Formats: sequence, C-alpha cells, structure tokens
Amino acid sequence: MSQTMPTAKQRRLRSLLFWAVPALLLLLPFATNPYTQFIANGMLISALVTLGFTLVIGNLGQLAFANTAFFGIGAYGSAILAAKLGLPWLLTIPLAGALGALGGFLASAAALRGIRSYYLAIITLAFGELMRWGYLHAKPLTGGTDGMPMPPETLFGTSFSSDTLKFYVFLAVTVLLVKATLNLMRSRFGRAVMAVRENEVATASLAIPTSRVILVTFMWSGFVVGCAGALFSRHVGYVFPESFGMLHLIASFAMVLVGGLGSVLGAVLGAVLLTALPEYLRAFPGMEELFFGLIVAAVLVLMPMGLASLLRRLSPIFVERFYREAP
Amino acid sequence: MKIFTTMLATAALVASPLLADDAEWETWGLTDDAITIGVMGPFSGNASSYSKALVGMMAYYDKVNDAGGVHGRKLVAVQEDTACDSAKGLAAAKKLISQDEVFMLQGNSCSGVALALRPTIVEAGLPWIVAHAVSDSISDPMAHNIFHGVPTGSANGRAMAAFVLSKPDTENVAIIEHSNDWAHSYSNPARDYLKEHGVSPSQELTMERGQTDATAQILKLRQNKPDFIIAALYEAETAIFLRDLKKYGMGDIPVMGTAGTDLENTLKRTGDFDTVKNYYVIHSYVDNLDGTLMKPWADMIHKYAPDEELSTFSFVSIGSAEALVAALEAVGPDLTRSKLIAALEQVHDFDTGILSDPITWTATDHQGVKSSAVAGFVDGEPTVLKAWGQPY
Amino acid sequence: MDTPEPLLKIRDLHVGYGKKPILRGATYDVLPGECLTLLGANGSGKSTSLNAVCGFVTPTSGSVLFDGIETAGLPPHKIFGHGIAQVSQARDLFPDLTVEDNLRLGAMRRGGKALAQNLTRIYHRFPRLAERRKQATRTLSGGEQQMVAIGRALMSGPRLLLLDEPSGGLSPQFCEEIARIIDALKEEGVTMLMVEQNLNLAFRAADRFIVLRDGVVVDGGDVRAMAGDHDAIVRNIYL
Amino acid sequence: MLMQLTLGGLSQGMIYALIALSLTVVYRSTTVVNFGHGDFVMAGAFVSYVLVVLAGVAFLPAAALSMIAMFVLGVLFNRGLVRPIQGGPHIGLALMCIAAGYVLRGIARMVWGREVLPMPAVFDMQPIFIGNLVITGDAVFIIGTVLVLLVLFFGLMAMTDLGKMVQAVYQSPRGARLIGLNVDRFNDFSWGIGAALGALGGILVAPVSLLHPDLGASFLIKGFAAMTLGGFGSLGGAVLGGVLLGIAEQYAGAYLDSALIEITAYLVIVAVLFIRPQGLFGRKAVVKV
Amino acid sequence: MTTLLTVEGLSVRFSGLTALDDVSFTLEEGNVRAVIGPNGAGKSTLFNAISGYVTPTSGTVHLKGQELTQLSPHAIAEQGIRRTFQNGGLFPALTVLENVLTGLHAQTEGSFLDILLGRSKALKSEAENIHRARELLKLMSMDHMADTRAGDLSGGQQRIVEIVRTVASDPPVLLLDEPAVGLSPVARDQMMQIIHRLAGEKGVGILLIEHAVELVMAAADRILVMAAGARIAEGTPDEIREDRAVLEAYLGHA
Repeated sequence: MSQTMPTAKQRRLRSLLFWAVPALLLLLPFATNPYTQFIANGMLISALVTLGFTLVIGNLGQLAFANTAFFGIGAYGSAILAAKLGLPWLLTIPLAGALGALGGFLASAAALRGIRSYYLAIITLAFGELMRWGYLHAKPLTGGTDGMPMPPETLFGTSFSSDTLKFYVFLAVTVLLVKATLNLMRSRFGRAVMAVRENEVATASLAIPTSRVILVTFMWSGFVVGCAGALFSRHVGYVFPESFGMLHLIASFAMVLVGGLGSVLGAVLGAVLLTALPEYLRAFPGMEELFFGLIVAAVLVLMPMGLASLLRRLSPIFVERFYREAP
Repeated sequence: MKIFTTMLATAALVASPLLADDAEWETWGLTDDAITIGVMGPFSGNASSYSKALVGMMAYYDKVNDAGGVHGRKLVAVQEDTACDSAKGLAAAKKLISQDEVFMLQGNSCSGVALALRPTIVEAGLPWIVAHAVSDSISDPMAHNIFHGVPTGSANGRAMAAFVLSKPDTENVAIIEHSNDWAHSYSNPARDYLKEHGVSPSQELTMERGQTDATAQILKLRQNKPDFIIAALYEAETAIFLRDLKKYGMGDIPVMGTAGTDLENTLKRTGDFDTVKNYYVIHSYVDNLDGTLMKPWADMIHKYAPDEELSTFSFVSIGSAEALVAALEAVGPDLTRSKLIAALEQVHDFDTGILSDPITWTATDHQGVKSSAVAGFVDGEPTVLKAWGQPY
Repeated sequence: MDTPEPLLKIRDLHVGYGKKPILRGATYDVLPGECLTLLGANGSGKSTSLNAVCGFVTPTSGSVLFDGIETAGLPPHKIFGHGIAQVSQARDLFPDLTVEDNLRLGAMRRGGKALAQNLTRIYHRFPRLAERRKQATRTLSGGEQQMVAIGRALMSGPRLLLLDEPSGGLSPQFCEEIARIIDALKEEGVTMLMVEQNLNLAFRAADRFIVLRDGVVVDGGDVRAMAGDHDAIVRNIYL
Repeated sequence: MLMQLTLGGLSQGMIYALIALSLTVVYRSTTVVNFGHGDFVMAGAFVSYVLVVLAGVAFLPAAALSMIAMFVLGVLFNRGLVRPIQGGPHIGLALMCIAAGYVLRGIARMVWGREVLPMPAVFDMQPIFIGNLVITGDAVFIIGTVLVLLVLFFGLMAMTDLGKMVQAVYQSPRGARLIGLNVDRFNDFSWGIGAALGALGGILVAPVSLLHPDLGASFLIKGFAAMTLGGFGSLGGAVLGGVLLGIAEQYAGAYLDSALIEITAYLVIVAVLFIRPQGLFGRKAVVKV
Repeated sequence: MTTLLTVEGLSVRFSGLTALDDVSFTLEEGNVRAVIGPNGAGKSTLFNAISGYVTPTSGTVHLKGQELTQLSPHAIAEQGIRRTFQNGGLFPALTVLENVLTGLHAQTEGSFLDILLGRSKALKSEAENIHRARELLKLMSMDHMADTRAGDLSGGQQRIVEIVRTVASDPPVLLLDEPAVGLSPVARDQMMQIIHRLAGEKGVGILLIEHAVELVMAAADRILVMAAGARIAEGTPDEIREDRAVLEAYLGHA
C-alpha cells in the first residue's frame, strides 16, 4: 500500500494551517468562561505530556513509563525555583524542561545498560514512585504532603490567576514545542529514532549512533514533559505529590493510543479529545477508570494506529513525515 | 505587544464575572423559589468514601426543603466531583462558579483540593462553607468569603494532644502515622500542642496504607515504652496496629486515634474487646454514632438516601449546613451574597446538636469549630469524653 | 517395479513468511518405508517443507495429503495426532526436565498405550540415555541431546518421521551413529523425510533424494543410482 | 527482635511470593507481563467478599469459588483480548493488561467505591508465645495456606504428567508443539492459574486488611520486585524473592527507618536491575524484545 | 588497484568455541569476493567481526591502512564499511525514500539545535539528500515506489532498496550477506547486475556471502571458502569448482 504524500500545494496549505490554528485560538478566550478556559488550558498541558510520552513509546518503541516522573520533576522544579528562589515563573519553564531532560537522561541510562522491554517498564515505574516518595519526604524543599503553593505573579500588569493570561503563555509554549518536535521528527534525527525502533542492529550499520539517538530522544521527551510540568504548577497554582502518581497513567496511555502511537498530531488530538470527554462525563462520577480502560482496550484491538491513521487516509495533508525537497 | 495586552484586557473583561454588574452578581444563582448551592466532593476516585459527608449534608437540605425551605426558597444542590484531585477540583469549582452560576459553595472533603481552590474562590468572592476538609490553611489567613464549618486539623490535633496530656503523668508520647496530608493534618498540630506544653514526641514512626503488618514499628515502640501513643492511621491500619500492639504485650498503653476511625468499627475489625479497650478517638459528635442523640440524624440520612451505609463521615458536614440555614433565616427573604456573608459572621455559639463543640464565626475568625470531644471505652461502654476520665 | 501408493503427497505447495515466498510450488511424494532426503542450498525451502508438513507454518496454497488426509491448514497438535513427528534442527528439548521426562512427554498425546514398551525400546537402542535417565537434558552433550530428540519423537510411534539436520553441529563420529539409527528405523518400517547438509550422511542413509532450488524441485533420483557421482550433486547445489 | 521481624516479614512475604508466582506463571507461558495483575488480585478479594458477606457462603468455599471465577476471567481475558494482539509489539500487550486492570478497578469503584469494606476475620486464634516470640493466628493462617499451596503447586509441577507438560510448554513452546501439545490451550490455562493464584493473594489479605478498589496497585509493584529479585521468569525465584522482599521490608523498617518500608520494593527493583539483572536465582536473563 | 580492506589473522572465540579461526585476506577496489562454505563455517561471524558487531579475540581489520578493529558498528560504518543483513535490515514502517535517507544520516549537515529550530542549514542539507536519494532510486528504477512503506514491497524489491540504502553514502567497501536469498530468478539477475555495476563502475570493493550458485560463480572475481571457522581454499570460481578440499567440505568430511 503506497502512502500518498502531500503535493507542494498541500504542503503550503498545511504550513498555513499550522500557524492559522493557533492564530485562531488567540481568539478562544473571547468564547469561553473561566471553566471552559481552564479545561482548554488543561488540554494544552495534556497535549505536551502526551507528545513527550508518544515519542518514547511510539517513535522510539521503548516500554518506558517515566513520563509521570518527568511531569512531577518539571512541576516541582518549577514550583521550587519560583517559590524558594524567587525566579519568575516564565523563566522556570525552560529550567523545568532541563530538569525533565535530566530525568530523561537517567531513564535512558537504564535503557542503554540493556534494561529493555518489561524491565524498562518496571524500572521506570519504580523511578516514578521513588520520585513521589521523594516529594513526600523532602519536606523542607517540597512542602511534603501539604504541597507547595505557587507564588502570585503578574505579567504586563495582569495577574497569573487569570486563566486567559495562562492560556496565551501555555499556547505559546505548546506551539513552540510541537513545532520543534515536528522539526525533529521530520529530520534525519526523527528517521533515526524510528529506525532504532524498527531494527536497532541495522540502524548502527548505517553510521547512526544508536545509543546517542536513544539518549537524546529520552532527554527531549523529558524536556517536553518537564515544560508541561511547569505549566501544570501554574495551572493548578499548587503542587501535591498525589498529582504525580500512577493513577494518572491510564489517561496518558489512552491519549497516546487514541491519537495514534508515534504521531505528533495524534498526541495533540488525543489529548484534546480525552481531556474534553471526561468533562462531559462529569454527571457520571467514577466512570473514568472504566472509560479510559475500555478505550485503550478497544483502540488496541480495533484501531491500533489511532485517529492519526484515519486522518492520513482522509487527506495527505495529515501525513506527518514529509520531505522538504528543494523547490 | 500592545495588541496583545489590549486583547488580554478585553478578554479579561468579557470573561470575568467580577466586573459584571454588582447587583446582578449579588443574586447570582438565586431565584424566588431556589438557592443553588455548589456541592463539591470526591464522589469518585480513591477517596470517595469521604463523599458520605456530603451525602449526609444534602440529606439535611432535603429535610429543610420538605419543611418548606428557607423563606420559600428550596436549597438546590448542584453536585460536582473533584475525585480528590486538585486539577479536577479546580475544574469543578470553576464550572460551578462560572457555568452553573451557583449562589454559593458548600463542601469539599480533600484538604489538598481545597487549598488549590482557595485563590480561585477568594477571587470569585461567593460564600464558601468548608464542610469537611480540615487543613487550617484553607481558612487561615482568613478570607472574607470562606467559612470553616468543621473542627480544623489544628483543633482536632490539639484536642488529641490535650486529651493525651490530660492523663496524669504522661511524659513519653510516641507518634505513628501515614505519610500523607490527611495524617499530617492531625499529627502536626498535635506535635505543636505537645511542644507548647513541654513534651516532645519520643518517637516518630510511619506505617503506610496497605501494610498488613506492624511488627517493625511495634518492636521499636517496645524498646521505648511510651505512656501514650498518637496514631494517625486509617481504619484498617489502626486495627492492625492495635492488634499487633496487644500481641507484643503492650495492650495497656493507651492509643489516641483520629476522627478517621471510630470505636465500634475498630472493635468490629479487631473482633476483640481487649485490643481496643485502651483506644481513644477524636469524636466530633455529641454522642456515640449509634447513641440516642445521633439517631434522628441517622434516620434523616436514611430517609433521603435509603441505600447509604453510615460511617463516621456521614454526619460531619450537617452541622455547618444547620448554621447556613440559620444564617439564611436571619438574612430574610431579601437575600444577597454580601448579606449572607454578614449573617454568617453573626453565627455565635451555635449549638448544632450534632457537633460536640458549637460553631462561632466572627468578622475576624472564620474557623468556626474550635475543639472536639474524644470517645473511648469506659467500663466497657463506648463513652464520649471531654478529658481523661471526664464524660462529656 | 510397481510404485506403492505414497504415504505423503505434496502438491504445488506454496509457503511464505510475510512478503518472502519460500516454497513456490513444490511437488513430491514420500513412499511408505523409505527415507527421502531433501537437498538444496540455504533458503531453498528444505526446512520450510518440513515445517509445512507438520503444521508449524500454514501453506498459502497447495496440498499436503498424508495417507489420504488433507493436513494443510490443520494445527500442529492435530497433525501430530495423525502420526507425523519432527526432530527439529534446534532439537527443542525441555532443558530442565530429565531425559526420562523428555521421552515420556513424547507419548502424552500419541502412543501413550505403548509408553512403557517404547521407553524400554529406546533405552535399548540408546543405552547412554538409560544411564542418564535422571539427568536434566541441559547437561547432556550435543550427541546425547540428539538421541533424546529422536527418542522423544519415536515415543509417539510416528508413521512419518521428519528429521531436520540430524547431524547438525555434531561430530563426524556421531554422523555415523545417526546413519545407523536411520538404518535401524528403516528396518522397523518407519517412513522418513530428512533434511541434511552433510551429503555423505544423506547419501549413506537415504533411499532417494530431491534437490530443491528456489522453492521448487529441480532434481531428484535414487541414491544408489548416483553412487560415486556425489561431486556432481555438490556442484549442482553449491558450486 | 530479629526473629519477630523475620516472622512478620515471612507472613507478608508469603503474599508477595504468591503474587510474584502468579505473575511468573503467565509470563513463562506467554511472555506477557500482566501489568494489570494488581487489579486481578483486588478482584479476587472482592469476589470472595461478595460471596462471604453478601451471599453468606463460608470462607473456604467462597475462596475456592472466587479462585474459580478468576480462573475463568483469566482465560477469557487471554482469549478475547490478549491473543488477538499477541503477535504485535509488547507495548500493545502491556497497555492491554493495564487497561484490563483499570476496567476491573473501575467496576469495583462503581459498585463499592464509597464504602470501606471490612472482611470478617477468618482465623481467630490466641497468639502463641515462644519466649519473646509471638506467633499470631493471621501469620499462621497466611504462612500455612501459602505453604500448602506452594507444596501443592510445585508438587503437581514436578510429579504429575500435567505438571510436566506445563513445564514443557514453559521451557520450549516449540518443543511442546513437537510433542503434539496444544500450546494455545496451555496458555489459556496459565492465564487462568495466574489469575486464580493472584486472587488467592487478595483473598488472604482481605481479612487482615480493608477492601478497597486500589488494593492491588501496591501488590503489583511488590510482585515485580519479588520477580526481579528472584530472577525474572523463575518460578522458585519468584517465591524466594517474595519472601526475601517481605523480610527485607521489615528489617529496613525496624533498623533503618519505618518510612523505608514503602519504597523497599522500588529500591530492590532499581538495585537488582542495575547490579545483577538476572536476579538472585535466574540464569542470564533473556527477554524477547 | 588499491587495496581497500585488509583482514589479518582474524579470530573470534565464544566461550571456548572457535567461530573464526585466523582468517586473513584482502579486498581490492572494484573487486567482488564471495565467501562460501557449509552451514556453520563462520561466514556470518566473519562479517560481524569486520563490521564491529562481534569483537574479535585477535587479529586486525584495516580500511585503506586505517585500523578499525575495536570500533563500534556505527563508527566502522562511518569509516566506510557498510553491510546488509541476511534477514533483511530494512525498516518496514518507513517509506522507501526514508529508508534510503537513513543511509545518508552521517552525510546530513546540521546540529541537533539546527534541526530543532528548523534552520536553513539543516533544511538545505536535507533537501540535497532527498534529491540524491531520489536519483539513486531512479537508477534502480525504484523511484515510483519512493513513498511506499518498505514493509509492503516484495522480497526482491526490499533487497534492492536495502542495497540502495547501504551504498547511498558511497562507501568504499560493501558487505552483502546473502542478498539473493528468497529472490526470484529474475530478481536475482537484477541483483547480479547491481553488483557488477557497483564494482565495475563505482569501484566498490564487495564481500559477498551467498548460497545461490550461479550468482556467486558469475559475480565473484575470487572465492574464499570457509569451513569450521577457517579458510580452506581461495581462488577463482573455476578453481574452486575443482578443489577437492571444497567438495569434501560440502560432502561432510571436514
């Protein structure tokens, strides 16, 4: 089956769309109330978490569940830097990303020591829970069980308690990171990542340093999710250890799978859909685990490549790996 | 950048209910025959047993409504789930405030969620009666629209420590607890109270949820031989702890537990009176759960929620609902949010007939319940106590 | 000489792994009581033939008739039940179980009635196994493991025995032993289909040979008729 | 004190051993690690609760019925949801197991989420005092039950033809096909046994602890730690790993800090995988990627 | 004629088992040297040792005088020895064009940061490589398949794409591990032409493991025969055909 690649015209349309969508979203706050705005902000954070996650389990094909750890590291990193060191929150975003990347480095150290497959899954789960234990017990730094409030701050005279202001910052961060990730995945690096997934041995025979590819992918994933953590600390205004437990893992899985393993567009789509749907299910509390569990099972059996594959079939515009040929 | 800030300002203008017409804001969520009240709580998730408090509270609304409501208005609860998760709780609060446009809020069981909600609700300005969560930081520093309607963590914790010290010759006190915010909300104020009275805990141990064995902890205690043990543990772990305590021959050491456990259930769980005969719990009520003073409340809950199983949580939020109704009565038919807040601040020494201590809200202090009673076995009978050896 | 009705009839058999076709229309017969050896270079479809016969791979088209029963498409345990057993190249023994357990397991699904009898017969044929009956097979030498593999297959009293490289990885002395075993089996009337790289062994033990190339039969004949001209076959296949 | 800690660790470790063993049974036959196993453990406890408390069945028959029910559930799960994606990447299998776990947890939550369920105590026995050492009824009950079960399990595996066939499937699925075994059916059987053994872990814990839908989550990690410690895929290693983990938790709690009990399992996982990935009793680890 | 590859005394032992026993040979520019021998002769071990997948116990490998013996596989590939794999080393989920582009990984300019920010340096180099990859595919008449998933190609097409990918960076030395296995006779002829063209026109030194007789005999300049890890004969195809030791090796006397 041949994949239809987008024509030059479709490619132009697509890059137009890529910027048109966020441009239109600038107007979103005019159509929301604080509640829907809050949900929209949450979608942007989920999109980044899912994006970082799908890179490792989808593109690199590694069974690593360290994303909750990266997320917590980012959120606590941002909160500690802002509350204890007094850094402006905006500045803590890239720093939280860097801390997340450090987490990614540790996770890849396991992968590079030959801990793969189920072992990697188990050790990364343990990593996440150890981090959570750390948040609980490093009380002077993290506030322990009482959590940590984010200090109030303003930007251009507007308080960061405004969901609208948060939205613009979140949107900017999300668009930048999605764009950078797309650049990455469409480059030689992105191909190398997928090559490692498909056949690590053959990849090395093409002068591709597979260890470095694994390391960098984990670190970039950690960076993206770490940044998302920084957004989350501002989103809720408070960080608690309970926000970074294993209970949240199933939602991430569902988002990755519904969107389509290894797809940037799918990550965003899955996150938006599955952040919105539970809000509609608010009237039926307690359905969430059942709901996400059934979705994951259904997608695995019926639509293993997720929504992204349906979209690709609809129009070549949605093919993510396109080539930038000379004009 | 200028365009951006203009846009931001416009957006804020459109989005913020604060800037809407004041008069309209005052009566938001109010009609001639209904007062909408946003009830937030963990109706799902791993803390959902706490939501029993809100079920009891809503049963009280129903009771008031059956009696004709308040000045002809029914209390209409709009229920939202927080799942005890801060992000979900924030979404729930924002939904109630800006989409359902409720008149006021009452509820919330998880302290973490309540803390995360505080800035948003302070900014929104509508009255919020905290009906279950205990963390002091929810209402301290005081916010003009937030009222605490249950004994706070410090009230409970201090009551625990006060009871411990009321036993003559208590010097060596050990603490065992879960490492979560629930346990710390009891143990930290208890520590403070002990320190204020010149006693520092001789031993601090943790026991995690789900552990089925306390051997390691008990053996450490055995070496220390404390006079009294403060145990901030959930029900199951409490039972295991008490059982192991007795097993290792330390059944005579009194143990002070939290409001999260009750005597009858603990007795049922250990199945042995000897094990629990020296166990005391914080008990915020005027009587034993199956006592005569509590029976009408139990009947009320069963009338409106027939399938509901009762637990110690079931009654805890009703007192604050009584105080709310009293304040609403006092305001009269011409109700506004500001008037309600003013009326709540007039609630003084309000005897709820259910909480062991009265509710008092003033213009400078919104933490309404200052202390709590203790329950323990006296001559084999469960008894509500004021202090060591002093029945309530 | 009259040709007897073949025990196994393979007709126009196509088998592939994914996009890679291996057998592309192989057709041949195995006669009752004979030992037929399949020759050919790597990738010519020898092992795939055996795996198709015993059901480990499902043919895409074509027919495998065993004593008149169509077995193409049946699951391996059903085919085994009809009396086809394979001694695989990797031997696939149960390394932590004893020699005796390995052998006994061979009779669990077929040949159970004659279990004790078959066991005695195999110990008689391989006295070395009798000595090591309580040893885990993982501790055995390669040759002994091969004996266990053959013994295990024989425990089911198979009507057709598939041998995939019985000499693989074994010393030259043991090749001779394999040849003797095959002779003995032939005397008992066991029909065999064999893949063997060691041409000397193949020619020494087999009655007939078939050369596969690119998944089709390109040559074949009576082993005795080829006597003395093995070089020609080597060149035909490898050089 | 040492003896007492060891005994306490032993009774806790027996539960871990059971869970690690049940995970290994499934892993050995299908190379699937059931990441939802904790919830199977929880489900087993809930089924027995329903039978004992709501239907009034006596504890022992209820435990047996619950194990049978979980056996069936395990088989159905393998047939309906695992086998269709068995050929695919391991990520899909891991996610499928996690999803199934969440579904079980969601059901438990829907029905009993708001109640804390006490299971009646099963084994009331006056503790035995041997000098300073105290042996409680619960410890006797748990250690005894699991020991009997382990003897039965390993006995069946070692002595009977069925056990040998199961071992054959574990040691070489291809070899098992060569001797005419229907490997798919054995895999179903393994899933069933795995689910039933895990359920027993939950059933044993239930009278000692409270029942709640999140009961299984921590047991899953303990099971993993026990498996990793003992050597991934080794049946005996899983049991020894579980017992050692239980004892290690008690020692760490008593001699170091009681806050460490919770993370002993995680530390064990990290330490073993970095220092000796094949575990204490495993042979050089081979994981099919 | 320049000597490209020099292998001297290469041995590989795994826990007592000698898989490769003191093998030496050279490979010259434009030469095709086939390696044949019965199963288990050590042919694949030889390839793995040269390309860095197995660390030799002793002996050396030089490429144009530069020692490569202890380098990692990707470093050896970067130095100019590229290989294919017996079971096919294509990335099935990637398109044909993407597969070829992975062969040009080291030839693409632009740092990680350039890529992340989409700087023109990285984009330009990428565009050039795409152009080059398309040209290469056109040469093999595979350009119409550029956007097909590699996993959807026929076995023969997959082999060809793998070779295109392997030679995309113009390596001086190519190791082909059974390139013709599972190919139809037509595809095999095509493979033979490709090998001839690479050696003849581009001067690539090719080391070839192959069982397809006519391909070996027609394509190889010289044949190295191995048995039990050691070299037992070397010569032209005609010499090898008549070599008694070789016949004996195949017959099973070795």
